[in-house]
Amino acid sequence: MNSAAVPASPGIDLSKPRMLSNPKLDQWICFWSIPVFYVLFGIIFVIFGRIMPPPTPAMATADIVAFMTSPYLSIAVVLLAMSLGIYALNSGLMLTQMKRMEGVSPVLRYGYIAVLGVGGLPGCLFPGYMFALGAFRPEYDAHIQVMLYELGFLCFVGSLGCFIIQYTLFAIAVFLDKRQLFPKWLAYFSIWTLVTELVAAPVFITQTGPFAWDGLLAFYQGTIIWVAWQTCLTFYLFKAIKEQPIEELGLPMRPNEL
Amino acid sequence: MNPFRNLSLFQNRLTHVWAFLVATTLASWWLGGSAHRIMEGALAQERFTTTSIIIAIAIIKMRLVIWHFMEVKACPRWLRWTCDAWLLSVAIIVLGLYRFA
Amino acid sequence: MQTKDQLICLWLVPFFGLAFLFAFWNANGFFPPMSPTMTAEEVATFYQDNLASIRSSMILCNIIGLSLVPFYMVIIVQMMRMVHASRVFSYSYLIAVVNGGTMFALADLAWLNAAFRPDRDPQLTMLLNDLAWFAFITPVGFFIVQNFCLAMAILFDKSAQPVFPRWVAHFNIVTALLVAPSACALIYKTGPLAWDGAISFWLHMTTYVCYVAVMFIVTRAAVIRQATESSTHPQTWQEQAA
Amino acid sequence: MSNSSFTYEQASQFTEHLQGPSGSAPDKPIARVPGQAAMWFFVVGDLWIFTCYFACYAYDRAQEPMAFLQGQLSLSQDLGAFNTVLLLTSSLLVALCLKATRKQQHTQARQLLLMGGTLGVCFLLIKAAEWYVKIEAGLPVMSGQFFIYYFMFTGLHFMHVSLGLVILTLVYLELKKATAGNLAMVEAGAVYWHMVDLLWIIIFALLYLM
Repeated sequence: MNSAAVPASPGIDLSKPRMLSNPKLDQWICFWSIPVFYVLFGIIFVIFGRIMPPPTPAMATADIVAFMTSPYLSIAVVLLAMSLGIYALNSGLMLTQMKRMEGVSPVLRYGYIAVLGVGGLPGCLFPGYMFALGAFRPEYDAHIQVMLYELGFLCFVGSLGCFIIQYTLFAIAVFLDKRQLFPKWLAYFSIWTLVTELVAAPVFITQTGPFAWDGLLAFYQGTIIWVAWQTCLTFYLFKAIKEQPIEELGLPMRPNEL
Repeated sequence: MNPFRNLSLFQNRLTHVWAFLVATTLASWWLGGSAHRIMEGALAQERFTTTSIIIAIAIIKMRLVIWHFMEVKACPRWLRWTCDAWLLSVAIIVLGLYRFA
Repeated sequence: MQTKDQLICLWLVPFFGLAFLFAFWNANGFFPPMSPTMTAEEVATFYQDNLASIRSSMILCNIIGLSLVPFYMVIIVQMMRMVHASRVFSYSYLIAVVNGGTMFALADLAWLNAAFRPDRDPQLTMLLNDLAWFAFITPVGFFIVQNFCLAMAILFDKSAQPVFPRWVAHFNIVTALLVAPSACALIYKTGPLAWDGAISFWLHMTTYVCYVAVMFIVTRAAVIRQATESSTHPQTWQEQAA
Repeated sequence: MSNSSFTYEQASQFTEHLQGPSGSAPDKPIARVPGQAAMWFFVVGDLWIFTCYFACYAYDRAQEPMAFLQGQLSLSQDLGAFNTVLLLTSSLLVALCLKATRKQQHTQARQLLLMGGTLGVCFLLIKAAEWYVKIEAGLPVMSGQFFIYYFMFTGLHFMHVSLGLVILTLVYLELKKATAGNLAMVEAGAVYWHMVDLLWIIIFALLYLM
């Protein structure tokens, strides 16, 4: 890999005084955005929104209207709209570390960029807007409120495609990585995540039971496995940044290589 | 060329296991097929007996696959125990929930 | 020399920017924006009365909706010229740009859909209208992160000749902060934070237009500097290191 | 991985050990896991995830036994049993392939693997045909919980088999190279393929017979 020491070259001024005495500070900023993001995520979806754990699809209309018109729901979505972008930082860090893998061409990284560029919208922000719409205008007819409620939860629990490709690309990258930046079992772990995510596929056809959007399999199992996976991934990202040799930072980097 | 050369198929334990697995599959197939007959009476108790036998056969089959095909019988103790614990849990969970839930 | 294409992408900005301004000026109810306090019937009547202008403007917006993407890509290429420990901010910037662009496309499609069948149930027209305004005004999170990344990239730049001057970093942070309160348009129907209010709309739009104008000027300067530098200096870092 | 340094001499000792000197059971097991430890991590975890599905299935089945029984009767037990035999045979072939690999009979191993993989493909084709018939018969008939479980279980298993075929293909390519480092990979692939077999045995019992 890029084991060459940082060359003293006329284009680079290493002596610049800055808060940047830690050469990995950029990565650390992105790393610490991960816990920040997930704490916010919890505040938004669990405390304010009451979106997680989800209420049942088979709720009575009056209850749905009461859920949708809760003022806390709007606050949750405002926070979401302000902070969802942070996941771009998390993904950027992931890509930076994937770049270090050996025997992995950029193709997986580019796929990852594309998938993450799309992923958060159908699965997170769009459902948020559905809830915000209902909370914004309590005067909507009950049947419109019900539709918004369902659209919100179906998108929130049921949008799978982007994440499935994300887990696949990650698993392939870890399998091929000769450098073992992430342990092999994490790749297998992401296949479990993929499998448990797939089980959310029937949320669109059932209203009760384990495959409904509040179901034991479609929601709880998938969420538990995903949380465990995300925790392990975060831990290994931490390790990867910490153990990244200083010589590998910075140069040589080709200016046009993403 | 014969792909089975030098494998002494008929004295091979893998083949014996396989033959036993196929035989039990056919047996449980016959048992499960009798669901057609029980259907009318719908006797929960009788159905439970059949179900228990079918699950038991499946557990035995899985144990054989794990033991001989996956070679767990020669593995460290923790793996053998993990696999057996799993088999036992599947049996208890499935039959317990089916019977008492 | 990899600057000609960058300059082409840059010069698309004034062209499409004028088209955007025209589209918003042309559409009744967007400049100044319609009020969120309108009832469903009023919204429906509004669409019936202003069909031609809304449709023409929004179709124009639909066509040019993502025309600022090449501009942002020029900024990314300039970020790549900076001397960094990693590419982490470039990646994050790219993902944030993609997300922000998608939300604008969604807003535009919702407006067009509301205008497609003006005699439908007024509640549905209002729903589409609300969705469009939400998607247009409130997804500020991506803009914030995008600017944050650019600002950090500039502050972390170790080039002896900085690609962007340092004040651009501060400028990016300030614009992000000015735009941030617009997310509250999801709650308020009146006052400065409503989607037609002084902060959520006027400040947001003014900031954005100024932002694009200023970034256009500094990015152009950076590209031109790249052109002169690369004619005298080695092109790649490897060559530089050699 | 420490297993990649596992040599053929050790492998033949291991095989002898498995078989026993004269077919008898080994006195003391060797502390070794076939394939990669990571693969076993995956297999055990995957089995537990499936156990959660089975638990939900058993619970729901107990709630409305008649509806489930009716759904079950509309499946073809014969095709299911045939598919089971296919997978069992395929498993045997892959196990034999591993044996041949340990004896460094790479050509023979490839032949056996190819046959095993072909049976896997047959399994998928039959499964697809079964789905096709079911969907042609009309989805409204299959509105009950049972069919959601049916499609979920068989669908997930289908996915596992497809992944298994990809893995077998990789193993095949590895066997073509016939280098000494590939044994761990053949073992890992075999373990995965047997797990697919394992899952089908219990799914067959739960969905078709129970």
